[in-house]
Amino acid sequence: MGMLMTAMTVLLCIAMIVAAFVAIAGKSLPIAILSAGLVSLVASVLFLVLASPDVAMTEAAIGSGLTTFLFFFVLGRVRKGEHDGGEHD
Amino acid sequence: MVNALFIIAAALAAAFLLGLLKEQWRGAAYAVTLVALGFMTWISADWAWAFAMNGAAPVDIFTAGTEPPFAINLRMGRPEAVLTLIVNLTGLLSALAMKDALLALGRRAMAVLLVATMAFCGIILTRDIFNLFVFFELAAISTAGLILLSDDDRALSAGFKYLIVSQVISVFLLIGIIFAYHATGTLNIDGMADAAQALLPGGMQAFALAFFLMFMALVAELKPFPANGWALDIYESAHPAYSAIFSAAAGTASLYAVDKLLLIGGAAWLPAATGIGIVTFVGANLLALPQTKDRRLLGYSSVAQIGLILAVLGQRDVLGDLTSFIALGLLVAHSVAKAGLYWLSGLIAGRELTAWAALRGHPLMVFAFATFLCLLVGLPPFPGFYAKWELARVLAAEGRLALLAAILFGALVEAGYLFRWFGHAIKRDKPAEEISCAPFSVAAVCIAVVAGWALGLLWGEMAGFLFGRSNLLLALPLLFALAFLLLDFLPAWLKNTLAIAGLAGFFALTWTEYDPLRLIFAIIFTLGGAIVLLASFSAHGRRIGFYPAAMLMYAGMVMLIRATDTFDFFAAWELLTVGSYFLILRGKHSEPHALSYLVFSLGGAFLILMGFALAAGSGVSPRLTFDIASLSQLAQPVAPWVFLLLAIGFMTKTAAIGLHIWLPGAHAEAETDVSPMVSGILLKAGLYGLFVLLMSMGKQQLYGVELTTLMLWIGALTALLGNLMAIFQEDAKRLLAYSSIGQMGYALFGLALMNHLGWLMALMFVINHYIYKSMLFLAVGGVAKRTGTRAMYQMGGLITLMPLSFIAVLIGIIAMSGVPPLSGFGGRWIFYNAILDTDQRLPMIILFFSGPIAFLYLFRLIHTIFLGQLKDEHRKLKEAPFWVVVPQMIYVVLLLAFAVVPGIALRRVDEYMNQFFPEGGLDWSGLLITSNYGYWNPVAIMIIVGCIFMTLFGWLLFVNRRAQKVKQFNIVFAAERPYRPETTHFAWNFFAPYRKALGFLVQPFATRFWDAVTGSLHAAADFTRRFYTGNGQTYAIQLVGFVVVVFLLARGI
Amino acid sequence: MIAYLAMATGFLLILIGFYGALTNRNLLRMIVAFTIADSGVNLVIVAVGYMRGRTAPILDATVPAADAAARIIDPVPQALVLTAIVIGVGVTALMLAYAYRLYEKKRSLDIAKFMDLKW
Amino acid sequence: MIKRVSVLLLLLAVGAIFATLLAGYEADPELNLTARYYADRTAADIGAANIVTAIVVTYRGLDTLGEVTVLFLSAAILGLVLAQGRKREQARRERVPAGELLTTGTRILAPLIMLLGVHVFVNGHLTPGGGFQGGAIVASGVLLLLLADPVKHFAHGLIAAVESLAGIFYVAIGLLGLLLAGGFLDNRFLPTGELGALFSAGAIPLIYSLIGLKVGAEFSAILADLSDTEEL
Amino acid sequence: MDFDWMKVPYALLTLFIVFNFGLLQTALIQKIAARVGRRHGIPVWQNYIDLIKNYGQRSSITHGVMFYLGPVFRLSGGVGLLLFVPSLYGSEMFSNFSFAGDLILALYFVFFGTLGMALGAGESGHPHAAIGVSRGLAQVTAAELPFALAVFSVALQYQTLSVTEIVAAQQGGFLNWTVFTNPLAVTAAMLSFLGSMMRPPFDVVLAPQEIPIGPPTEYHSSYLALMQTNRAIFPVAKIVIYMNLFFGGATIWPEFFLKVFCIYLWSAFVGVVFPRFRVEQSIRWFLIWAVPIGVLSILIL
Repeated sequence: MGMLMTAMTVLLCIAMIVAAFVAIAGKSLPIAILSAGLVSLVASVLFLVLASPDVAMTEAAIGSGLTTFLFFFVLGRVRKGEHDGGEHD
Repeated sequence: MVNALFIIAAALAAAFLLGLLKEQWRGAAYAVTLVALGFMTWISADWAWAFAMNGAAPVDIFTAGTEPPFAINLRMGRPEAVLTLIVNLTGLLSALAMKDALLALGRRAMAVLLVATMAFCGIILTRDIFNLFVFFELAAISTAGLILLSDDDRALSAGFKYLIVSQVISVFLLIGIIFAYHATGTLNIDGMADAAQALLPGGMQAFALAFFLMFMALVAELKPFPANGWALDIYESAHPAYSAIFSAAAGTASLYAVDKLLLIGGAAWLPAATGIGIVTFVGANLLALPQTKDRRLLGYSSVAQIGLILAVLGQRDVLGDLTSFIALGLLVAHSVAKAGLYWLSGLIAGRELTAWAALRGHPLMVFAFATFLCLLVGLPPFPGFYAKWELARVLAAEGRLALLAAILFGALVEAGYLFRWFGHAIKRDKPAEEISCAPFSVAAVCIAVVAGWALGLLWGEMAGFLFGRSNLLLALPLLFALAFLLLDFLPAWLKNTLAIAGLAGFFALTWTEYDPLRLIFAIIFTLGGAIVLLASFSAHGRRIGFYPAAMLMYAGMVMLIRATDTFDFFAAWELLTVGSYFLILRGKHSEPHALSYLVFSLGGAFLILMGFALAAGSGVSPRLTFDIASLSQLAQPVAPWVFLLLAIGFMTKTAAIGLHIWLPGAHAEAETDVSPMVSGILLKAGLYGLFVLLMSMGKQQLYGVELTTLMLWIGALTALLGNLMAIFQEDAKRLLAYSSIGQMGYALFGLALMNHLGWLMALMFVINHYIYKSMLFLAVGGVAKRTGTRAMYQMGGLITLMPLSFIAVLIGIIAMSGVPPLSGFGGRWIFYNAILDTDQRLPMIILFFSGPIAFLYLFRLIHTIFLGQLKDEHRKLKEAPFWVVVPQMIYVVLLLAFAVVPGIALRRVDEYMNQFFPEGGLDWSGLLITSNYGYWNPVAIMIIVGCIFMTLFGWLLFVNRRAQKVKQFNIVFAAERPYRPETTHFAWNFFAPYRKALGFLVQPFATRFWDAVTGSLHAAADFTRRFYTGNGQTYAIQLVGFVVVVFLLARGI
Repeated sequence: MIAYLAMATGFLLILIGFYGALTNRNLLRMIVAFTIADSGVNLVIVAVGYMRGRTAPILDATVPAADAAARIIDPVPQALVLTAIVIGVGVTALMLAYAYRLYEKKRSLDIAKFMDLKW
Repeated sequence: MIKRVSVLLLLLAVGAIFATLLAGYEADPELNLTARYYADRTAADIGAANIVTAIVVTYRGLDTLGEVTVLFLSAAILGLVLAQGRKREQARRERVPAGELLTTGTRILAPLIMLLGVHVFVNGHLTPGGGFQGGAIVASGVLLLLLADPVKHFAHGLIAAVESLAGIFYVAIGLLGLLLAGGFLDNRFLPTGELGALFSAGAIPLIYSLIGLKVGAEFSAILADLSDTEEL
Repeated sequence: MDFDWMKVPYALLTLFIVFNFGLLQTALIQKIAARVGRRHGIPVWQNYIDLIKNYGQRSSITHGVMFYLGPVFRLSGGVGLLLFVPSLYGSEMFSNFSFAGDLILALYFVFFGTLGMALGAGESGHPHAAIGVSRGLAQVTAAELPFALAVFSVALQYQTLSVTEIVAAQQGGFLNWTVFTNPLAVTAAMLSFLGSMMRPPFDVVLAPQEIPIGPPTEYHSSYLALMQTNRAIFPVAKIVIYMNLFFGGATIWPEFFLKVFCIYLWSAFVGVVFPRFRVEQSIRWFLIWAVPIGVLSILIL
């Protein structure tokens, strides 16, 4: 049980970190947003592991769900600016 | 008293209620907002009143019916009441000031305003660290929202920058909170503080780090230099009424939050607070120097002030119970002033500092402006002054002189740019756009002004309660001066009469209370002032602003001689400085000169403050306020330092060489009747200070150097260089001004001789200089008024047109040059006798040299103006105005009287000085005055000279009785005919040979030095502020960098 | 162990988020990066409250009120995180709206384009 | 490049701080004072089975009120921000109506989703979840409606009214606690009932419901405002 | 030392003696100077003739009040200076009005005449007058400095400012004279003396050889007469101070005449030997040569 939990945790953590890297370094903004949402989603699973169902629910509903929607709402309005400020420094 | 929770509940309920109103019912929404803010303000005020008057006990407010630390609790105590009052009042008044913007944006904006105000109150009230975080987030978000009220569309980017930074801050705060919770098992601040006692000293690193993160997060909310670019953008671009909230309310709340947090950190973190605070104070003030935009300048100033208060909080370990008195004093002054200034800036169309010239013509607004500046700078009688005073005392007592010096330096820089700004407002061209007179905004400004003065009164009372002093603001002379503010609508002649009556009346009331030395100064300050004021009858109209300023100066001087303890002395010193600054500023071209006067004077004043503080700290007295006379109890090694600081401070006022560059411009550019006041009378304040200093401290040695000897040298050099510079002036008033420098050098020299006759000589100079310099300034001023120029070479031959002025100048220069039989000779005679008593011979030689040099410029003065060729355009000039001539004639009489019977003034002083120097006094037997070395009979001299003169005059009349006046050009002129008066009047560059021989001595070294100092300050500041690139990301990086640097520093220490 | 892992991941997320926010000049990317940092913070907070071998702080048949103290993990960090999440989303929404408006103004999402205010 | 390196260095230092925190962390063997109090007393005092809910709604109710206010602020400011440059009328015309499937699906799904949301917040004191989660779920229902019928004039007024009323009642209940029970937001002016029952834990279900409504309304307002923007 | 009416006739007597002596002395010196320059020179009574002529001239114009009063000031300065200093030591009769003040009075009264003259000349409206005044004042500031130093040195030496007491201290043989007891001070004073006698090389102020220039440019007739009177009295009055301070004073008139003449001769001697300085040159000269000696005399004491 302990081992399993730990292994799962490690996996979750790695997934989060990879997703986070994708989110900040990936070329495509939509993918970055989705990756950030993924980080949140994985985090909410981890919260369950950490015996925090309330937090897990909230993170899933608000952190990953609603926030991602908000991002896409705005992204849809400012499509042309997606690549602004890239590749400069 | 209403539960303080209702502040929060009311704000929220009202904010939510606004959502029910229709978008179009904006008036109603605005009314709801005002009512809610008013209600919140009333709750705070009610509590504040209860604490102040009824001595109520602090109340802990539990929520959820559970005791802390298990539920969030709030506290309403004395500081909370005052601070929430500041916040709510700022919110309410800002709501008034931004009425238009609120109505334009509708109910949402009003709701945000309500929540913002509530959030700041929450930050102050809560005792729970996480709750603090929530309120901070509320404050941050509502700030981002309220920035939008601005009509400046750059506000949007400022808001975004702020959001970026607040994200970073909140991450640090949350991490800090959770680890602190983990370490202490509680979120309650007091609980954490208790737990920390057990944890911190042992250095449990995790908790220390957690605290560090929380601390940095909250400090970051204080906009510490240099991690504060985002805040400045907000200050600059937000609606000014919101900037007022951001500066006053947000600053207040954040400071209190840090203060609460420091409870947890304990003594170990105080140095960090002080360090960050003082770096911020000095840095932000420096960066404000090259600023030309009003709101950004105010932003820098806000940052600086908050930094100062943070530094004060960091001194809690030594300030103890005084911390709240000082910090609160600085805070309320800052809040009221900054809010007021921001509201005021809302009335002004332009954003350049010079655009504030639009205030001119609105005396009330100018008064408000001046009030706010004085509040900010901490001038008496405002709270900042009391705070500064106590702070200096404690810091000096604890030996934290570097900190004190840094604070005073920062304050000086601040005063510099603030009053430069005031100078712009008073002197620059009025912009085309008038100020807007939105009644609500004006009301907000006026309330701030009233609040400022009320705070002055309140702090006076508090200081009285704490330290047993009488309330400064209620001092009779000051009240009298301030009364002229209310009477300013009266015509000038009426006010002038009142002023003269006031001065004379005050003297009549109090003259019995002075010892002979003080009596002389009192006479000069009051009766002397009254005589000079006679000249003011020549002014027409209402002369707005003149009388409050002038009477403030006189009030300061009167209070100065009446002061027996250091506090009263220093307060009076600052008052007279401010009054005279406003007075000097009235001159047509005096803007830069008034500024340099103020900066030098305040610099000097700060040195005096440091001197007093150092003295108090070394055990003369447990308080900074002590009897001046007890300075004599000071011992080595502190005494000479105290002496040095005080002496330099006073010598700034007497314009000793090196510190003199403010004087020529200030005296020359002042108005006709102001020049004699600032030259003839004001300079004596510095001499009075030196008298008091030397009377109580006597000779002091520093590293084997006799300090009075140093003063002797300074005096001699001042006399020489002042006189030398005077002879090269083309501007008559400047010539007189430089001459004043020289004369003060003589007086300084006399004082520094440290013997009976030296002091008597100084006193003689005090009297003489008052009389003849006032007279000469009036005469020259009258001439300048008629000719429309002060350049002497453009005048000439005015003797027949302005005979009375001529007589005044003639008598004046005879007296001043020391030629018998007039009174200047007495001074010289005493001088010679005095120096025979001392061993310092070299500086005397310099003084010998400067004596005849005075003769040069004096001759030039009378020759180039009154003698020689009359210019064509001056042929129809009239004598100077009647009321300008009247005091001159009084002075002529006085001079003659003083020349004949110097004993009327000097005899009693001579006796008085026996207590300091029993040796070497004068013998006054009959009309003969005898010293150890020589003798002098003024009456005989007068009679003999008079007889010889009249005899020869009679003889000449007899042999040459038919002399006829011929035309001006009827002169023998070596085979040429004179062509025009201009070419025939030898006047320009009169002493050219002298310049060739000794011109190298008058290179403007001092001016260049001070120019270099200010120039490099400006350059450094201008370079450093490029750091604020405007990029929000960079600001965030700077913030992280700031945290890291403090972390590294803290670890290093 | 899990707590350590989660906490380390949380810290790492914060750093990654900060790095993204401080180096990406695109406004939206900065905001995205901040949400990652927020997630990291939440993770750290929850991890701090975790206690090995205990259950969620909900009383039910398996966790009677009487011996709750020995059975449940610390509920306080969870309560805090709830608040933090909601605040985070509020701020994110606000930043997004700002980004939209800034874009509307300058037709660019490059933060270096918004330097009108400086010095 | 310099920027990246310097940011990296700075974050390295921050990382060092974090690492120290991590290294110094030891899980408590027992609940600390505060947590123990909650564990021991919640059931008796508050009557809520979900201790987190008890803390969120009651013990730390002021935080939650602030939290709700944060959302309120966000919604209000979002409205302000977007209202400033809004040219809504032109924007609306150009949108393409959603497909039939989505529209029909929404009609069935949206009420169900909202019902689920209500269930979540009404049971907040018993089970995981509560006002925020429920509110978010309600908002997602609204989102669905928005997606399905973007042209439809959205009931801003209704949302605002729900939001305001919920807020006012929330504050009012808080004040009732102050007046009738032990303090602001004390839930015990209503009977705490039996642990585990729906109508228990005093005012908690009421408050959490109000929070749910309010949060739902706020999220909806945010979404609605954003959806009213036009593509740039 | 109090006033009684008898002092008035006594003072007038002194004045009369000094006046005649001065007239003769200046003529004599001029004659000597002329002879040095291989010229014949004026007769010794020439000054009397000039004086009588000028007093008698009728062309009387004025440029104004100060112009009119200028010579009066000038002569008052000379007469006053003479009368404030005792002429003969030990003589009640010729102690003049020295009861009114001490050395300092004498020192500062020197300026009385200068100032009045300058003012009068200034009102004439003649630029050369102003130029002369400017030069004269500029030069006198530097020239007076060594003298002031010497006076101070002497006052320190004798610990008194009373002329009478200083003379008294020098009695009992010429070795007691200040010139031997304080040679540095006397050197400085004698260098300064050159500057105040309006003789070459320091006479650019008056510049008698060129076109009419200098302060008296516009003065003529009775004004000039008054000034000539002063030119007889003032140098003597000034020399009396030197004599009293440095050369033991005089107890009888012959001694008085001899000493005054010798001191005066000193300036004439230098004057015929050296060319004229420009003003800035003379200022530098005094500051470089005379002043350090004066400083030394004070410091060494």
